[in-house]
Amino acid sequence: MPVVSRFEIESRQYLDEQGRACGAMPECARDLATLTELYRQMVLARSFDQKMLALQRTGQLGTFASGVGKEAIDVGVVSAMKPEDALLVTYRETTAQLARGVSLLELLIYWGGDERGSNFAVPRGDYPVCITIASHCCHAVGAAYAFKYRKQPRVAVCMLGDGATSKGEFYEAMNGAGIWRLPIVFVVTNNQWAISVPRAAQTAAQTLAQKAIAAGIPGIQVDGNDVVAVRDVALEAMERARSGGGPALIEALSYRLADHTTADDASRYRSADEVVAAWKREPIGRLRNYLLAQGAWSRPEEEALLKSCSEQIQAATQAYLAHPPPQPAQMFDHLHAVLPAAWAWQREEALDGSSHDGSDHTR
Amino acid sequence: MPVVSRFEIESRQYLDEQGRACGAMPECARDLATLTELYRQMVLARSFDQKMLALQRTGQLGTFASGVGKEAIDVGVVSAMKPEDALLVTYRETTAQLARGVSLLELLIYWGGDERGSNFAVPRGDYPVCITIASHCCHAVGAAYAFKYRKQPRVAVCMLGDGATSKGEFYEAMNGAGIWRLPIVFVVTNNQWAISVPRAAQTAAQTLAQKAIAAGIPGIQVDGNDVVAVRDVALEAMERARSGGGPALIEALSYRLADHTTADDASRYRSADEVVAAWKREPIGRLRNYLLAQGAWSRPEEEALLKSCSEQIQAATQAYLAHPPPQPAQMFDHLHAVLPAAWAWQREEALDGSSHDGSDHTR
Amino acid sequence: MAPITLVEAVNMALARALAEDDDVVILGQDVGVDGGVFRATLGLLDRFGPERVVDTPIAEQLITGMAIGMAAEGLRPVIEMQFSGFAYTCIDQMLNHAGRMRHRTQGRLSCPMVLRTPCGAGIHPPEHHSESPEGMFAHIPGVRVVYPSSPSRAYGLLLAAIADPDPVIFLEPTRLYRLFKEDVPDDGKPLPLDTCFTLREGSDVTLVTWGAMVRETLQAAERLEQEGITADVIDVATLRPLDMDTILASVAKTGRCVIVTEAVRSGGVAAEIAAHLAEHGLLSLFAPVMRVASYDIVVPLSRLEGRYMPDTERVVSTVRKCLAFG
Amino acid sequence: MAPITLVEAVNMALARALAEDDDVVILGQDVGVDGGVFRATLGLLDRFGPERVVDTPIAEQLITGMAIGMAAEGLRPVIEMQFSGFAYTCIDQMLNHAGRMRHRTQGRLSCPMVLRTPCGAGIHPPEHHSESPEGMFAHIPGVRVVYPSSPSRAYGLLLAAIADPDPVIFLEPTRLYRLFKEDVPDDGKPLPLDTCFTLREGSDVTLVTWGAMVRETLQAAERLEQEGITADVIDVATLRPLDMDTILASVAKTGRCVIVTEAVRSGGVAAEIAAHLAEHGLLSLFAPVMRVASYDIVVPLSRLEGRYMPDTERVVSTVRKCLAFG
Ligand SMILES: Cc1ncc(C[n+]2csc(CCOP(=O)(O)OP(=O)(O)O)c2C)c(N)n1
Ligand SMILES: Cc1ncc(C[n+]2csc(CCOP(=O)(O)OP(=O)(O)O)c2C)c(N)n1
Ligand SMILES: [Mg+2]
Ligand SMILES: [Mg+2]
Repeated sequence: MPVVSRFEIESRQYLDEQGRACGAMPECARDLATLTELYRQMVLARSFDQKMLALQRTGQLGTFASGVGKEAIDVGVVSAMKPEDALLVTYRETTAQLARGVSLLELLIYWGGDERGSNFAVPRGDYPVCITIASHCCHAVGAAYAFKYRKQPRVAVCMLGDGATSKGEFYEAMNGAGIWRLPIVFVVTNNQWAISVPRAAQTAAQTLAQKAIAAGIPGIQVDGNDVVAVRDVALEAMERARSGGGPALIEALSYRLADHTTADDASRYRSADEVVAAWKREPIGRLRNYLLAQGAWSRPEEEALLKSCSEQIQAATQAYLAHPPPQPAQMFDHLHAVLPAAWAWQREEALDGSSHDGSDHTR
Repeated sequence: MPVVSRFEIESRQYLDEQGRACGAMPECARDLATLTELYRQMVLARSFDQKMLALQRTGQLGTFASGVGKEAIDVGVVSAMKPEDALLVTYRETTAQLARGVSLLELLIYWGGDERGSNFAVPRGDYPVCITIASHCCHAVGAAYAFKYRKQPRVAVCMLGDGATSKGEFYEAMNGAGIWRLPIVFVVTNNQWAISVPRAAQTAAQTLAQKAIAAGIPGIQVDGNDVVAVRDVALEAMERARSGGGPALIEALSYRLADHTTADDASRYRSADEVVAAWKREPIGRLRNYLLAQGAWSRPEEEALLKSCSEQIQAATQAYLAHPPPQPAQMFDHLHAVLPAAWAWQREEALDGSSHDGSDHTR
Repeated sequence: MAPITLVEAVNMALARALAEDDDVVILGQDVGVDGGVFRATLGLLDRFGPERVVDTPIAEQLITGMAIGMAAEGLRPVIEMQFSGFAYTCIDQMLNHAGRMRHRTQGRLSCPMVLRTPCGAGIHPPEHHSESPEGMFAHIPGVRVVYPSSPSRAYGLLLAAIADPDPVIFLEPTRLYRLFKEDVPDDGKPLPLDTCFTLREGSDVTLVTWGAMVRETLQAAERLEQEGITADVIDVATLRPLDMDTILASVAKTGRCVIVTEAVRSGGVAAEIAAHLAEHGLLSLFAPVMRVASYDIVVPLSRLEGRYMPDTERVVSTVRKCLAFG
Repeated sequence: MAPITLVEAVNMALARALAEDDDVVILGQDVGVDGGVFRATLGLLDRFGPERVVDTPIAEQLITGMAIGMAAEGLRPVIEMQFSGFAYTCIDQMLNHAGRMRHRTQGRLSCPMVLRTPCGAGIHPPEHHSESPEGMFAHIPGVRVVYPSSPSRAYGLLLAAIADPDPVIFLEPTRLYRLFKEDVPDDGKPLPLDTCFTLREGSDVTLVTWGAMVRETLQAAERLEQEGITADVIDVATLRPLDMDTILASVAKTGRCVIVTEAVRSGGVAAEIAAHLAEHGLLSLFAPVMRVASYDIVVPLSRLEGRYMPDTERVVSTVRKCLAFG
C-alpha cells in the first residue's frame, strides 16, 4: 500500500554527563563568553531557588515550584531570544524569567502572593506566570499573530511541561500556529513527571516531539541538561520562526529534581534511586566541567560568583521583606481600566475594612 | 543527529473511480453478498437523504445535514461492527445510523425536532447525534474504558469530520485511548470542507491520519468513496481493538457533495467545477459498477431496490406526519430519573400553558 | 439610508471599526468568504483582506486564547463564536485570563477584546443553537457582558465594546437578527455601556428585560396599555456591571417589578436584579418581584421550544398577577 | 471510632462506594499513588487497583467526557478535578452532555456520574486555587450541585451523590478539609439531597449559607447570641435544586434574612435565594434581604485574600444592620 507521508524525530546532544563533547560541536559552543554568561545565570537561579524554598519553609513565602534541574533549558532558550520577543511561561520557569530580566525582588513579591510582582519593569512585554496548564499556548498564538500582522520580526516562545502536552489547548495552539505559519516556538520541558504522574502514563507517544506532526510543524528532541544543545536547537527554531519559516516544537529532556511544589512530597510516588541517578545528569555541573576544560572558567571565578549570587539574593530578600504590603485598593484598581461605577462602593468598603496584613502563609 | 522515532502514513484504495479493481483485492472484496447488502444500504440512505431535503424545503422538517457522498464510509465502517459495539456519531451520519438499525421513522422524528427520535428501539446502546464538534470523542473513550473494564469484547466507534480534528477534545481523547490501549476506532470523514473552511485551512498537517502519531496510536488513510477499502481498514482496526490491540485512527477521504446543511448555500464559497469533479468519484456508482461487473447485481434488482426504498421512505414519512406531537411533559420527564420537587410546579404550569403545535420550522 | 436589520447593524459596526482602526481584527469560524453563518461579517473579507478577517479552525479555546494574546499585544480582536452553545468551552479562557490579565499584571498588560456570539432560542434550529448563557458570563469578574436588542443599539453598543479597553462578551439575539429594521445612521457614535435603556414609560409596573425578550416585553406592555396599565420597559443592555440605579428609580416610581428572561429560571441575571431589589428596593415594593423565565430544564428541540421559553402571554399574565397583589 | 476530618470523610465515603459497587470507578489527576493532592483518595489505589482508581493525563475535558461515556455504559464514575479553578473547561461537557443525556435520549441513556472538586479560598495557595464557581454550576439544568460543610455531611452527601442516577457536581470546601473533626460512623447511610440542613435555631434572623462559609456564619451566630440575638443557621447543602421551603419557613418565622457566600457578589446562588425571597417571601420580610459576599473582583493572590472574602466580622455587622432596619 502506498505511503503518503513519512516523518522522523531527531534528538540532539553535544555534552555528555561529564561535560565532555560527544561528537562535533555546533557553532554556538565556540562562543564561550555567552556560555559563561549562561553558567552565571544558572548558578544564580539555583541559589535563588534554594532561597525560595527556605523562605517558604519559614512562612515568608507562598507555595513555590522549584525549577531545579531545568536551568539549562530556561537559559538556553532565553539566550536565543531577543529582548523584543515575548516569553510565555508556567510556574516552573523562574530561571527563564530571571534570564529575561525579571528582578529577584519581583519574583519574590509574586511568589509572596502579590500581583505587583508580575508588573515587571523589564521585560514589559513578557507574559505573567500561567498556572492553568497549557492555556497560555493559545495566548502565544495570538501574540505571534500580532507580530506577523504588524510585520515585526519578533517571536513568541511558549514554555510548558510534559503533562501539559495532554491538554487540548496545546494541540489547538500548535495547529493554529501551523495554519498561519506563525513565529512561535513551543518548548516542552519533559521533566518526566506531572506531579505524581510519570511521563509514560501521560501519553502512549514514544516522544513528545512527535506531537508536532499532528500540526504539520517541525518537532525535535534535545537533551535539556545540555545547555549547548538547547541553545543550538533554540537558535535554529527561533531564526526560522523570525524569518517567516513558521513554528516549531522542541522537547527538552530533563528531570524534576525537586518536589512538584513546596506543597508536595515526591517521595510518596518515586524512588530515591531515580532521583539520585537524575542528579548525575544535572546541567550545571556539566556546563562547569565543559567551561573548566575549555579554560573559560576557574575556581576563583566560581567562588566570586557564588558570593555575588548570595549577596544579590540577600539584598533582594531584604527588600522583599521591607516591601510595603499590598493595599486593598490594588484589588480594584486594575480590574478594568476604569472601575465601573457599580463597584465603587465595594472598593470603598474594602478600604475601610478591618486590617489584615496578609503575611500568614499556611500552604 | 540520531533519529529516535520514524513514522509512515499509508493510504488504501481498491476500487478506482469506475469501480474497477486497482491491484490485488482484499479478502472482504470476495464477500459479494455483504457488498450487495452494503450497496442496498447506501441506496436507501441516499434516497432517504433526498426525502429529508424535500421535507425540510416544504417546512415539514428542521434544519438537516445531508450525508450525500459519504455513504461508503458510513456503511463500510458499520459493516465491521458487531451489534453490541457502540457507535458515536455527528449530525452527518444518518447513513451509519440506518445501517446500525435506527429506523427511518426515528430519524425523521429526531430531525423534525423531537427528542423521542433519539430513543432508538435498536440499537439501544448507540449514542445520540452529537452536535458539539468532537466532544463525543471523549464519550467514546469512556465507553471503551467501560468495555475494557468489564472485559467485554466490544468496540466504540467514533465518527467525526475533518474540521473536528482541530478541536482539543479530539486530541485529548486519542491520547487517553492510547494510554489505556482502549478498544476504540476514530473515523474521520475528510469531506474537504468544514462549512466554508477548506481542509487546507484547517491544519498544516499533510494528512489527518498523521494526527494519530501525537497519541502514539496507528493512523491510516483510506479512500472513503471505496467501500471495499473502507470495510477493509475498518475490519482491521476493529479486530485489533477487539482483541486488545488498542485504538486507531482512520482518515477516510471523501467530499461533501451537498451544502453543509439546509441552512447553508455552498455556492457562496466553492466552485461548481469542484463539486462536479467530486461527483465523478462518488461511492454508489462505483460500487454498482463493481457489483455489475462481478455479476452480483442486475438492472432488475436495481429497479426493485429503488421501488422498495421509495416505499419504505413513503411509509416512514406518513408515519412521521401522523405521529402524535410531543407533549410538554416530555421536557420534564427525563430531566432527572425523578423530577426534583423544586421543579414540580414548573411542569404543571407548562402542561397548563397555551397550546402550540410546534410544527413551524423557519430554519 | 434604508432601514437595516440587527445583523446588518452589527456588520456596519464591524466594518466601521475595521476601517477606523488597523488594530481591529476579526476572527472566527466561517467569518471570511462565507460572511459568517448569519452573515454578520458579510463583505468584510473582500474589503479588509484575510489578515484582518480570519477564518479559524474549529477550536474555540484557541480562538478565545488567541484573542487574549492579540489583545495583550495591543490589537483589538473581535471574535465570533458561531453559536453560544459552543462558547461554554471559552469560559475558562474568559474567566481565568481575559478578565484577569490587567489585574494580574497590575495594568502592564490588558485585554481589549470582544467575544461576539448569537444567543437565544426561537429560530427552530438543531440542538445547542438556542442557549441563553448570559447568567454564567455575567458572573465573571473583569469582563463586561452586553446584549443589545435593536439594530441601533447593536450598532452603538458594539462600537463601544470594541473601543472599550477591557474584554466584552457581546451577545446577539439570534431571533431578532432579521425580525425588524431600523434607521441606523453610520455615524460611528458609540452608545454608553453600563447603562440601561428605558424604552417605554409608564407608572404601574416596571418591566425589566434584555436581548430578544425585549420584543415580547414591549408587546406585552402594549397589550397592557390597552387595559389601561402602563409600564416602564427597561432594556438592561449591559448585564455586567448592572445599572441598578435606573431600575431602582423606576421601581421607586411604580412599586412593582416583573423581570423577563429567556434563560432558565434559577440563577442568572434575573436573579441578580431581583436580589438587588430585595436588598435595596424593598421599601419601594408593593408586590413580589416576579420573574418570567424559561423553565429549569434543558432547552428542548424545536417542536417544544415554544413551550419552554416565555411568550407575550406569559409576560402579560404575570404582570396581571403582580398588579393584583396586595 | 476516632473523629475524622472532612477530607477523611470524603475518603471514607469513596472507599465504601468502591467496596459496595464494582461499577464505581475513580478518575483524576494524581488520584492514584499520590492519593490526590489533598489525599482524598489516599489508600484507594492499593485497595481497589489501578483499573478502579485511575490516574488520568492532564485533560479536564477528557476526564469529564470520559465519565459521561462510562456513566452512559452504566458505570458510576467519580471524577476528581484537582481544583475548581481548572474545572471551567468542564462546563461544556457538564452542560451540553452530562445534564442532557437522559433528556436527549428520553431515558434510554443516562449519566450517573459525580464530579468532585475542592472549592473556595482561604488556604493561601497560588492563583486559580481559590475559586467559588458554584453559581455557574447551579445554573445548569439536569445537574445537581452539592456542597457539604462538615465531615458527616460530606460523607452522607457524597454517598447520596454517587448513588444518584443523575450527574452531581460535588464541591468540597478546601478550607475545611482539615480544620475540624467529627465522629462519622462508617454506616453507609446517605444523607438526603435537595434538602437544607438547619444547624442552629433562633428567632431574630435567618442566616443562609453553604460550604466553608458555614463556619464563619456559625461563629457569627455564636457571637450574636452573646448579644441576645438568635439566628436560624441554614446550610443549603444542595445548591441545585434549592430547597426553598426550608428557607422560606425560617424567614416566615424570623422576618429577616442574611445570605453569606464566598462567591463574588453579583449573580450566583445567593442571588437566586434572595430573588426567591423577593418573589415568595416578601410578606414575611421586615428588612431587606442582605448578602455578605466576596467583592465583584478577581480573587486576589494570597496576601489580600483575607480582604476579598467575607469574614465573621462582616457577617456580624451585616446582621446588625439587618436587625437595625425598620
Ligand atoms: C488545567 C490545569 N489542570 C490541573 C492543574 C494542576 N496542576 C498543576 S501543575 C500540574 C502538573 C503539571 O505537569 P507538567 O506539565 O509536566 O509540568 P511540571 O509541573 O512538571 O513542570 C497539575 C496537574 C493545573 N494547574 N491546570
Ligand atoms: C464545538 C462546535 N463548534 C462549532 C460548531 C458549528 N459547526 C457545526 S458543523 C461545523 C463544521 C464541521 O466540519 P467537519 O468537522 O468537517 O464536519 P462536516 O460538517 O464536514 O461533516 C461547525 C463549525 C459546532 N457544532 N460545535
Ligand atoms: Mg513535568
Ligand atoms: Mg468536513
